[in-house]
Amino acid sequence: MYEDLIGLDSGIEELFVDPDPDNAREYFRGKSRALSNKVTTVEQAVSVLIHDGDYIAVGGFGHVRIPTAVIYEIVRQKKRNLGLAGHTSIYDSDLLATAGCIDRCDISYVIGYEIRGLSASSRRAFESKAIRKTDWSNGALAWRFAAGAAGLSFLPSRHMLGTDTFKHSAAKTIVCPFTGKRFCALPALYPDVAVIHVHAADSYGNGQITEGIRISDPHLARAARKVILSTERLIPHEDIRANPQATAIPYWCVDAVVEVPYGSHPGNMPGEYWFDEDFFKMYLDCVKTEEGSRALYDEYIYGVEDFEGYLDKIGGVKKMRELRAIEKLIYADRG
Amino acid sequence: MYEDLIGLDSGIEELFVDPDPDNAREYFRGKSRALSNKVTTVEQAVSVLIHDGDYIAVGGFGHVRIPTAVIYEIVRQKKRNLGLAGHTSIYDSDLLATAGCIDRCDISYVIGYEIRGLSASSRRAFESKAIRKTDWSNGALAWRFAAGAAGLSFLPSRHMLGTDTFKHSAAKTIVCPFTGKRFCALPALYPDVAVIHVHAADSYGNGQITEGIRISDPHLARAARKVILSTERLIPHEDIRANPQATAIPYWCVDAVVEVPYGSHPGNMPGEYWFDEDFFKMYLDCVKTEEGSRALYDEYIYGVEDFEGYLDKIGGVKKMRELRAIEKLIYADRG
Amino acid sequence: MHAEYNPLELLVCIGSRIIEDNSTVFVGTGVPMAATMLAQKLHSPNVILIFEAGSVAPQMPGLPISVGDSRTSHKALIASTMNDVMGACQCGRVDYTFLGGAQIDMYGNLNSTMIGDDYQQPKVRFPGSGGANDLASFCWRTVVITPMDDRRFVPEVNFITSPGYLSGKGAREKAGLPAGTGPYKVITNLCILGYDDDTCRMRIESLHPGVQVETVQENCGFELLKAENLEITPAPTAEELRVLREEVDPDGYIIGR
Amino acid sequence: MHAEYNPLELLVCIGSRIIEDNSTVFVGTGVPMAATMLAQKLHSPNVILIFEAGSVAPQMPGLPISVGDSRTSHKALIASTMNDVMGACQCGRVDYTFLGGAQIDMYGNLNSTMIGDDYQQPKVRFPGSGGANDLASFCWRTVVITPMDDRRFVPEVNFITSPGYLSGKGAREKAGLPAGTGPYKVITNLCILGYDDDTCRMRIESLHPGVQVETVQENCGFELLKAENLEITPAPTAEELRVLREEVDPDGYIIGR
Repeated sequence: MYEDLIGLDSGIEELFVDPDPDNAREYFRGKSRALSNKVTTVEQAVSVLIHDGDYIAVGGFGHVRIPTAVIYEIVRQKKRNLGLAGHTSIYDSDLLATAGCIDRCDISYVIGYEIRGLSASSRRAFESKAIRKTDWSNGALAWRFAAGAAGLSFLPSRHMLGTDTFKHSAAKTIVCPFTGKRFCALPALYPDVAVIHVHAADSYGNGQITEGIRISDPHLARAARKVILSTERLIPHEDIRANPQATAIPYWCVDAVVEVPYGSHPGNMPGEYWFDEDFFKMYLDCVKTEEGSRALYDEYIYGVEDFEGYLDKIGGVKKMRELRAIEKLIYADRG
Repeated sequence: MYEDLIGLDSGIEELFVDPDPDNAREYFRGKSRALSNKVTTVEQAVSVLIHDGDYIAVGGFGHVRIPTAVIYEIVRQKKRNLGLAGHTSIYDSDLLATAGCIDRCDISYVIGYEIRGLSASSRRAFESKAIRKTDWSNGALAWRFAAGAAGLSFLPSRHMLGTDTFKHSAAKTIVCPFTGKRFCALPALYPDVAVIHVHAADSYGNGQITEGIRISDPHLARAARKVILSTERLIPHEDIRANPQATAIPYWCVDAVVEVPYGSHPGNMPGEYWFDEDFFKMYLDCVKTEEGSRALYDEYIYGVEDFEGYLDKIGGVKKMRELRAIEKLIYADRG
Repeated sequence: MHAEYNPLELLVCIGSRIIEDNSTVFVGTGVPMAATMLAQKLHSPNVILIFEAGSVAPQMPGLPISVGDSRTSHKALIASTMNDVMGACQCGRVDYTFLGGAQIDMYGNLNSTMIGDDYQQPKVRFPGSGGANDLASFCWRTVVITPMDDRRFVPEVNFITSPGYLSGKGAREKAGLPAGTGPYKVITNLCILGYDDDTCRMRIESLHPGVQVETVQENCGFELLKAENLEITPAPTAEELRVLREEVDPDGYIIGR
Repeated sequence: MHAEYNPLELLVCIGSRIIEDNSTVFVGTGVPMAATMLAQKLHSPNVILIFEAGSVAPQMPGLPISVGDSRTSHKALIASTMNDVMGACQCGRVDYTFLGGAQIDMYGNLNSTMIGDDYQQPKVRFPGSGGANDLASFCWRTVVITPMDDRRFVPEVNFITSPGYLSGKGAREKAGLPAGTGPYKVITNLCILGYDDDTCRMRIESLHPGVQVETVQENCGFELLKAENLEITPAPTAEELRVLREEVDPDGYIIGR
C-alpha cells in the first residue's frame, strides 16, 4: 500500500537473504567477544561452519586475494544448495557452480575471467535453472555489504535505475525525503558465512591486508554472521597491536582462522605472488567439456587430501617462487 | 504530500546546507584533477578559499589532530557569518564562536572540553540567538559526511528517533521499503570548505594520517567542495606512492596544502605531541569573562602575525619537546 | 567509612564493577573512562573498550583526556573511523555503553543539550549529544553514571538528548529504535538504580553503605520504585581505591584529588 | 595499409586517443585497460586511472590482467575499497569510463548479461554488470570500445545491463540517474560514433581509413545517423603500434598477437 501510494518500483527477482537488521543484531548479540584462539584446519573450518543451504560470500576480487584453499574444501566436502554472493567473482564462483555446490546466486559478475575469456563450465551452470539468479551491479553488492556492516536494512544509491539489471534484481526505488529525487534502495546483505583471505592474521582473527586494495572485504566481514579467515601467515597478537590502522577485519567478526601459505593460488596475492596463468589456461581448456571438467576436479580437488597436496601437483614451492618473482618484478621480461 | 501520505516526521530546525547531489556533482565536475603544486601559506589559504558566509567543517576530534593554525587565521582575518559543522568540536568551535566568526551551527558537540569542563565564552555564544542552531548526534554528522562522500542526498540510520535531538534537527523519518521499519533519514552534508590537519602530505594534497584514528576525516574531505589541508610535514610525492593504503585524503579533494609543524597545538597530535594542559587551563580560565577572553585573543591570535609567532609565545620548540615527551611516554610520570 | 573516599571515587569504583570481562563497552567521556580503566586493571582485563572516534580495545598507558586522544588507540586492535565503530554498534556488537548527562528522568531519558523554553535562546546550553544519542540508541544496555540530586533526577527532562525508555514500555521500538535495547542501570553516589520490567520506570536496587531509601528519594525529583530485595552495595575496597588513585587517575582529572 | 594492424590494435590505438591528460578515467576490463595504458605512455602521462576494486592512479609496471590485480595498485596514490572509488564516481569526480559489452543499441544501452527470453534459463549467459552499470550510471561520459558487427549493434538489446540513453532524451534523468551523464562515443574497428544531441541516437562521426559509410551501416543492425561533417580517422601511427606491441601488451593478451 505504501508502495502504491508513492509509486515505487521493485525488481522482480528473489531476495535470497533477510535484510532485517534486528534479526542480524540478535545474532551478533550472541556472538562471543572473547579474544580466544580460533586457529583450526581448513577441513574443520568448512565442516563446522558451513552447512548445506547456507548463503556464503567470498572476499577478494574473484581471482585476486581469494581463499582458494577454503573454496576447494567446500567443493571437496560436497556442500550443497549453497547461496552465493556473485560479487566480483571469477574462480571462486566458477568452482562452486561447476561442482554443483550452489543453487542460488546474487550475480554481479560470474562466468567471466576478465581478459582471459569465459569459463564454459560456469556458463553451463548459470544457463541452467538449477541456479536461481538475481542480478545486481558490483557497486550494488558492495553497498549491500556496507548496509549490513552498518546494521541497516537498506542503503540508497543512484545506479541500476532504468535498466534490466534493476528489473531483474530485488532492489526497489525510493524517493529522497529531502530532494524528492528517485533513488535505488538496496537491501542489506547479511551472509551466513564469509570466506576471506588476508596477508596476516593473529590467532584471534584480527586480519590485516597489507598490500593492494581491500575491495569490499572490510564491509563483508562485518556484515557476515560467520567469517572464515584464511591467511598467508599467522602473526603474533602484539604485531596487530603495533599497527592497529592496518586491521581490516576485527577478531569479533571471525569464527575460524586458517593459515594457508600460497592460499590464493592460482590467483594473484598482492605483494606475494602473481596469477598462475599456465594453470588458468589449462583450467579453462579442460572445463570446455564436462568430461574434462570432471577429470580436472578429480585430479586437483577430489584427488588430493588438502591444499598442500594440491600445491605439490601444481609445482610446489618452485612454482610459487616463480610466481613470486613475477609479482616482485624480479623477472622484468615475464608476465 | 508524499510526506502526508506515509506519515513521515521531520525535525523542525533549519537545514543549513543543500543536500542535492546533482549540485555537488556539478561543482566536483569542474574541479581540477591535475597533480599540481598546491603548497601555500596559511594566510593565503584562508584569504583565498574561505569567504564570509561559507559553511565550514573541521577535521580531527575537537582537540585532537585539529588544524589550529588555520582556525587561528580564520579568527585573525575576522571572517564573518560562517556556518559550522559542530561535529566532535571543542577548541575549534570555541575559537570560532568566541571570536564571532559563525552565525549558524549544526551542533553535535560544542562548548564542552570533555573532562576539563566547559568553555564559558562558547557557552555565552551558543546561548545567544546570534548563532542559529540545529542539533544532531556525532554519529549523525559522521553519516551526513559519508552521504556527501558517496554523492547521495541522504542516508538512513537508527539513532535520534523518538528524541528532542531529532525534533531539533533537520532530519526526517523514512520507512524502509524492505522491512517496513522506521529509520532516521539524514541529509547529506556538503560543506563549502573543510579544514583538516594530517601527519604528512605531498605538495599535491595527498594526505596521510599515520597514527591514531581517522574519525570522520576521509568522508569529510570527500564531501567538501574545497579542502584546506594542514600538515605536520610535507613529504615527497614518491613516499605517498610507496604506501597508497595510508592515503586518507586524495589530492583531488584538496585546494591548498600548508605545512605547519606543531599545527595542532594545544591539541593532541597522535604520535607527535600530547595536549598542552597548562595552556587549556589558562585558556578556560581567561575566557570566563569577556575581558579575559578579549585579552587572551589579543595576545595569542590578533597580536601575532602567524602560527610561528604564536608558538614562540607558548614556549616554542622547548615546550613542544616536553609535549612530545609525554606523548611518547618518555616521562612515565607526566600527564 | 565515608571519609575514606569522596563521592566521585565511590561512583567510579561502583561503576567499574558492572563491567564484565570479554564484553564490548562503548565508553563516553569522563567518569566512564575512569570506571572502565579501573575494571580493566582489577577484574576485567579483557573487556573490549570502544571509543567513538574509531578506536577498539586499546591498552591505555594512562587515563585518556578525550574519547579521541592518542591513548585511546595505544596498542589498540583497530584504529579506524567513527563510522566504523558506530556501524559495529548499530549492528548489535556492543553490549554496554556508559554515559553521563545533566538531567535524567524516571524512564532514563538523558538531557545533555539545554535548559529553558526557547531552543534557539536557552537558559543554559550544554554540549549536546556528542555520541551519547548514538550509543543510547544502538548499544544493548545503557548504564548511566552520575551523582544524584533533585536537579539532575527530574520529573521531566527539558530536552531528551539521548533516549531512555522515552514515554515508557514499547516506546523505543515504536519510535524505530533497535529492539531489545535501552537503559540498564544508573549508578550514583547513593545507590544503584535499575528499571522495572513492566513499567520501565526507575527503581532502587542497591543502597550504598549507610544510605537510606529516604535519602535517595529526597535526592530525586520523581517517585522511585523499589526492587523487592534491596541490596547493600559493598563499599569501595582499599584495593579499588588504591588502583584508582595511583594507577588510573593519579592527576585527579576525574576523581578530583 | 590495413595489413599493418589487426582490428584489435586499431581499436586500442583509436580508443587511446580520446583519453585526455589530467582527466579521471574509470577503466573497465580488457581493451580499455590497454587503451588507457597506451595513452598514459604516449600523450597523457598524468591521466588518473581508477579501478573498481579500489585503486587510484597507479604507475603500472605491466598490463593488468584484472581491474583488481596488484598491478592496478602498483605505486598508486590510493589503494582503498570498492565503496570508496564508487563513491568518488557517484559524487561526480570521474570524467570518463571505458566499457565493452556483448550488445549495444542506438541509444548506447549495453547488454553484458544474457541472450534469450527466459531470464532464469537464458540461451546465452554472460558475466553480468560487473562494475559496468555503476560506471555507466555515475561517470560523466561513457565511452564504449567494441568491434562492430550487426550481432553486436542491434535494434534492441536483449537486456539493458548498463544504461545508455535508455529510451531517448531525458529518460536517464527521469529514471533517477545523475543529470548530465551518459554515452559519449563508441569506438569501433570501422569508425568513431557519437550521439545526436536532440534524439540521443547514435551517429557516425569519423570513418577509419578506407572505410565507407555503407560498410559501417551494413555492420549495424539499426539505422545510424551521420554527423554533418564526417571526418576520417587518422590511422594508427607506427609509434602507437610500437608502444602498444612492445610496451603495453607484449604478451598479446588484448591485441591477440
